[in-house]
Amino acid sequence: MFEALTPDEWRAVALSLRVSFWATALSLPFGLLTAFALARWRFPGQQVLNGLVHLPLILPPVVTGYLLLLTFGKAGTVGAALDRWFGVSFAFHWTGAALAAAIMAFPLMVRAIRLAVEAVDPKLEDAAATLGASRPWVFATVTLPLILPGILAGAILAFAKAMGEFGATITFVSNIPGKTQTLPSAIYTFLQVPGGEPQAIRLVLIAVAVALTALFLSEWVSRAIARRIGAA
Amino acid sequence: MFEALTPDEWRAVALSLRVSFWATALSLPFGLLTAFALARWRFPGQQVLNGLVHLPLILPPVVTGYLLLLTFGKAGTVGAALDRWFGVSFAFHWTGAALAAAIMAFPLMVRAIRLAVEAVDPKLEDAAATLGASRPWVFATVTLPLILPGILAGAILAFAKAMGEFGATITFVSNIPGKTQTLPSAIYTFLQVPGGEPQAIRLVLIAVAVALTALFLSEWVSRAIARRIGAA
Amino acid sequence: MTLEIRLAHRFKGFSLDVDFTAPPGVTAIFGRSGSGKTTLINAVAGLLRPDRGRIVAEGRMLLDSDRGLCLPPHRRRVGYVFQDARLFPHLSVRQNLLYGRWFAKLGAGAEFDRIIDLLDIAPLLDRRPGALSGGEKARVGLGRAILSNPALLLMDEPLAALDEARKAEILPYLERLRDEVRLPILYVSHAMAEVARLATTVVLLEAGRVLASGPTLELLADPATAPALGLRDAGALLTARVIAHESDGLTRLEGPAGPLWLPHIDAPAGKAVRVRVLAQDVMLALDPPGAVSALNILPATVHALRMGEGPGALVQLQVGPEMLLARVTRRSAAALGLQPGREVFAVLKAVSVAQENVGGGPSGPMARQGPGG
Amino acid sequence: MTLEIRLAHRFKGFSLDVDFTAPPGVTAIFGRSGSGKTTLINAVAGLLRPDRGRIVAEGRMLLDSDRGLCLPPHRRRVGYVFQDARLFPHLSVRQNLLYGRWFAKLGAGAEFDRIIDLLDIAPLLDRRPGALSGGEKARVGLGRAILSNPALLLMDEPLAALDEARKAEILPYLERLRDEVRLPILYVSHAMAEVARLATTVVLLEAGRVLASGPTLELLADPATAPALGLRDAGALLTARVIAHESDGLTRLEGPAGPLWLPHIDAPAGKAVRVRVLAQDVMLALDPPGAVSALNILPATVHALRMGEGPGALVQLQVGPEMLLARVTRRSAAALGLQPGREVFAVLKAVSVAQENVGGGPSGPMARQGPGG
Amino acid sequence: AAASLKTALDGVAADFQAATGHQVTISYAGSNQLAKQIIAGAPADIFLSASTSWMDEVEKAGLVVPDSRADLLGNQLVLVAGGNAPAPVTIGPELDLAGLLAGGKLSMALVNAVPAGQYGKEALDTLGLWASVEGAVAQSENVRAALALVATGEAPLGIVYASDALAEANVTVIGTFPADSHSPITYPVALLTGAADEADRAFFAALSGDAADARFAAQGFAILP
Ligand SMILES: Nc1ncnc2c1ncn2[C@@H]1O[C@H](COP(=O)(O)OP(=O)(O)OP(=O)(O)O)[C@@H](O)[C@H]1O
Ligand SMILES: Nc1ncnc2c1ncn2[C@@H]1O[C@H](COP(=O)(O)OP(=O)(O)OP(=O)(O)O)[C@@H](O)[C@H]1O
Ligand SMILES: [Mg+2]
Ligand SMILES: [Mg+2]
Repeated sequence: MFEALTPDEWRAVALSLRVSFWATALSLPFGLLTAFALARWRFPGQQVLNGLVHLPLILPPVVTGYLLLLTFGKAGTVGAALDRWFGVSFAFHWTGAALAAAIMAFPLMVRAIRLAVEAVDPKLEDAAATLGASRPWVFATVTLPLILPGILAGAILAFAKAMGEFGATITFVSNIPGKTQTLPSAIYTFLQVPGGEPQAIRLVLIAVAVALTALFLSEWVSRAIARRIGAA
Repeated sequence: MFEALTPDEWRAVALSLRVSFWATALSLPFGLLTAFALARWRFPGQQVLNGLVHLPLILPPVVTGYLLLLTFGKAGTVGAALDRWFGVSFAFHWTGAALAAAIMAFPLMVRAIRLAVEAVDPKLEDAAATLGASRPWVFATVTLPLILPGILAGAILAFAKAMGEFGATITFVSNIPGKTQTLPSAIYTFLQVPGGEPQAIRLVLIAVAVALTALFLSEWVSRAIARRIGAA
Repeated sequence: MTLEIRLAHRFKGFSLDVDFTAPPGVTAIFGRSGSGKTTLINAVAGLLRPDRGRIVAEGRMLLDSDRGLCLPPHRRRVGYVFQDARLFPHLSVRQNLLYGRWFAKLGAGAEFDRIIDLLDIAPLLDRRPGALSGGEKARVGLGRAILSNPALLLMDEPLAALDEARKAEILPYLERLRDEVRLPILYVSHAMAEVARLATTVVLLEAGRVLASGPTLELLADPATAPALGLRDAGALLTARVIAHESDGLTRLEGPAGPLWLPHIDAPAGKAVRVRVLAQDVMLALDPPGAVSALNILPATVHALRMGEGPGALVQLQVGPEMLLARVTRRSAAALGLQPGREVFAVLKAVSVAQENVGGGPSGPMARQGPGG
Repeated sequence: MTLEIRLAHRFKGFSLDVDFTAPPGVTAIFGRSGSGKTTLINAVAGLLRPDRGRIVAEGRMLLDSDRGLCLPPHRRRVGYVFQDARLFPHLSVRQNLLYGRWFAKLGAGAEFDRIIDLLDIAPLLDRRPGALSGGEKARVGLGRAILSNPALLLMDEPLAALDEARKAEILPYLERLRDEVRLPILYVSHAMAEVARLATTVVLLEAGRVLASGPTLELLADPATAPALGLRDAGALLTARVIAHESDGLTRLEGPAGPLWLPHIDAPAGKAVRVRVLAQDVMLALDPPGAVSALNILPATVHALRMGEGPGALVQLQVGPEMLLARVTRRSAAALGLQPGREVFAVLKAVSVAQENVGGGPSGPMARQGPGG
Repeated sequence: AAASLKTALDGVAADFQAATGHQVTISYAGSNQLAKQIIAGAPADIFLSASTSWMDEVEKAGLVVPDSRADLLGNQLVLVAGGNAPAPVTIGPELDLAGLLAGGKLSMALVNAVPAGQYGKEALDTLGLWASVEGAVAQSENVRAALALVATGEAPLGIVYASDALAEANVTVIGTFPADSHSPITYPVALLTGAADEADRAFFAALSGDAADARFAAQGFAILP
């Protein structure tokens, strides 16, 4: 059971990593922006945005996947437009899996960053402004470093969630080995057949190892930051 | 499509609310404790605990559900023990659905609270101690109020997640109308049959309405707190 | 109540190593920025666990690292006025003030009203601390510590953010605490005037070490330590007893050094007070001056003379049984032929004795000068 | 550079309504705790947008609520020393200090080394601000603001957390900023000695209103406003020119009021300085006293007399063309028969003029007294 | 019972309830989940599985009442297409499936896990078509999701059960797989050892009654003797 990974398993691991990485990386800027908008600004429709962000958490994943299919699919309005204008296609492609994972993980990321933003003392930002830093610079040099623990927490939640996401992904982009078959899809497949458990467990252990590695890395970075800010 | 809810729908809504409420309420103390342990204490096995907490996020929900079934099911070691000693049974009961939801939502809750705990200035806790407050009192009168926004964020994430949880629940406690059929399970069932979509959409809208109500309530409370702490 | 403090602690780049005993009353911790004052006080409060140390407060062992004993902060019954106010942001000013009383199982009583009144914070009671001004925060922090009914008061520059008028109102109250409640106080301050008025004992810190420590009277009147405390603040303390309040607003005092006229002192006749006379406010004359505005002219004998590095000299004078310090230029010292044994007259203006330089004796009642001048 | 400030702002329970012009130099904002000093400065920095107002700094319009103009803080080029230091916790002390320079496109140059040296923070450069002592934080905050190359300096009690010795080192530097860089400074302080030494102009705030404002010299020498500024700090400023540094450490000055001997002043012969003489340090005599330790005896004429509510009186004296203020008891005033027109002698000890009471004239060079006394 | 049977089975249960007054509780989930739950001690009385293999598992665990197992229903495998009136095809070894796909995906349920996918793959293998389309197969979690991909135009063609295709307006059945191209599609049912009372047996019997047959047939299932 602990022999080396088969090529198929390798492909699933690599794909899962790729999907989770991009889902996390590309949703970070949006997550930051949304968290900021929710924590700091007041605008009409703020609560609508807030609700929207939480939606993937509330909806069963298959529903989210189905909605994604309707919007970002070949025939979907957004999907068609993206395909026509930018040549970006999500259908049956790993990018679609990344999109699904990103959307499923988005509420987790936004909440974590938002909590951190709300904890930042605006007086420090004021101080930076009097020293000549414009809004974007204040953000880059003061706010951003101060919310780093929150960003890290958000990113790791998103990454872990992306590693485990399955329902929305398989509904949206189906399960094509090597293209959209992530670890969870593979696990699911094994669980569906009698006697598939040992293989499923193998994959589960792999997924857990990968995600925990990322988690511990993030903890380590986060402590390093805390130590730096804390004292000495 | 917008006629009053059928008794079956009512039951699913009521059950979902009950499950989500108890999942959130009962996991709060554990969430608090875990968040505290991870943020403040240093003990051997801390990273193991940290990994364990994140596990439900990483694992595909069906795997979590299956593990729950093996552990807390009638035949499971823990489940059997609980049943024998305390008469508590999770198997195929709404309590099991609550347990599944709580476990799935736990990482989200812990992270939110932990971020808040890490943002508390220990100097304020020191001040409380010099004024005669023992550790538990410092916690109750200073730390707890200061992390309230984080607790609220954690609770609302957990509640929303519990409202949407499906994979682990249906795997663990099945889908028994009136007993373990939550809204997401009901939605799933409708999506499985030809022509079930309109009913599924109805239920989705109901679920969204319920969860968003909770979300907006929490936002409102959280702003009230922020206003109180902020100034005036 | 006596407080024995022996501490050793190392930070990267700084080490604290002190050993002194604070007798009852106010012990001033005096020292430059970064000399370890806050670190010392934190250790007494239990907020810092020093590498080694022993702290005993009137027999109560607060810390004994040899025996592994370290009382947690909440059982030390210290009232700590923090350098940064550290008000609880989630509580109203009133709740902040009553926080410690709750644990001491005391309610808002007459004491509460008195402190509110003294600190002039009644209009703030229902506000949150977030938007208070710097001085308002300091006052609330002071009130919170005092109201917690402590057995030992630790004050880290409690009055630094306050204006002179406010200080003049609060200082007599602290004197009363010291004398009536007999509350031992560790008092960190840069303002020598405050220290001289309040402190029974001064501990002079430098780079984590005790440079000098002893009774305030002696340290300030000692030409050897005075420069370290700041020449401007060098001065001696005269003890005296209030004799009478005269109709033109002056108070007549009588002390071992002779009679004194000072601006009105708010103490009943018969009470003992101590009067701080700054060295720079004492003028010396060989003959009793004639028609001058100075009311106090005391015959004195030069006891010691210490030439400064600059143009000045400190002259220690024997006035009756007490010592007085005068700061003059070296040129004047030469011109007047000052040397030990020389008989002179010390000339002292009544108004030179500033309001905060008259206080109740360490164990006597408080004395307060009236308003106006 | 002139600074025109007109502001109106309301908080619940407090309203600020001021209108004054700060001429070039240091303008001291003086007032009790809660009188609106920080609020005023925040509005100038752009951190508070007042309900109505207009702020013009040498033609640069910073705020004009009528025209809806409000320059954001980062474009106002103010250096703000905050009452709470507000250091960036995630940056090292060095990075904190260089933060503003980065935006001003200046690096760590000779200027940087000078400030580090002056503030004595070189050992702290690589530390994080979290565990600095109160005074260390204050010094870094001061350095950060000064190093940001501001066009206008706002200082909110910058020296409150510092010991006297440190203050005495930093004050001459601020004078130099004022005079050499000709940087306009709004300076909030409770310490009248600092204010008197640095400020060209004083604005006295009370409950959000300007109670008095004008040149420091006039306000401090005016028996009518002196009580509001604090009687202990009442005093007048004499202008004088350094004549010679004598061998016994004294400096001889010559001014319109007459010759003066003071402890060594660190200014070359010929330079103009101003000397603050505290009212309580001036003794009056009808005849020139004989053998006394006081070196300065100036013939004067009583110009005005103001009886206080208590036992004291303020006497305004004409000394040559300048005014001096003396504080005496009413009893002495009566005994000496003081009344306008009366000829007297003002007796002034050289050492009474404390180090921080001699400073460069508002537009002259700085003057510093040497160490020792 | 398998989730795909919900519509019909709910009707059967309602009829039964109306006739006997006995309350029927049906838990719909994936056959694999149900089987595992039953093995883990679920208080189930009757198991209606969408796959024979999971029924085998339950039987192996000794939870099936001997001789109660029966094949209740059957189904057909069809090729569906989206879009407007696609031309019907005949499914046989000569079918140019890859050509029909024209670069698009062939939507199926998981070919290794979900019965519909397994039957589909088997059929394509038998017909010698699997190799030509293997790379173009998009596998979904279940038949409904596979159908949705065709219905939304994401995939041009899909292989699903006839019962599922029936109700979806946006797809057209363009061909039915020959019954001999795959093992028979059966929905086995069995009484479980936990079943105690008469009512359980009564409902078990009702499942193969005429009224039930009508309901199942209306949903496109084949009634097996
Ligand atoms: N945001 C605010 N909301 C309500 N009141 C405020 C706010 N900010 C300041 N105040 C009040 O306005 C008054 C003036 O405050 P300010 O900070 O300007 O005082 P200050 O003169 O700087 O006093 P200090 O010397 O104590 O620092 C105070 O009573 C303060 O409580
Ligand atoms: N946690 C710490 N880690 C490292 N150094 C520290 C720590 N806490 C204090 N120090 C250093 O120890 C020295 C003494 O600090 P302390 O706060 O006791 O000074 P202080 O006498 O209170 O000064 P101030 O008058 O400026 O408040 C300072 O140089 C300070 O930087
Ligand atoms: Mg300190
Ligand atoms: Mg202020």
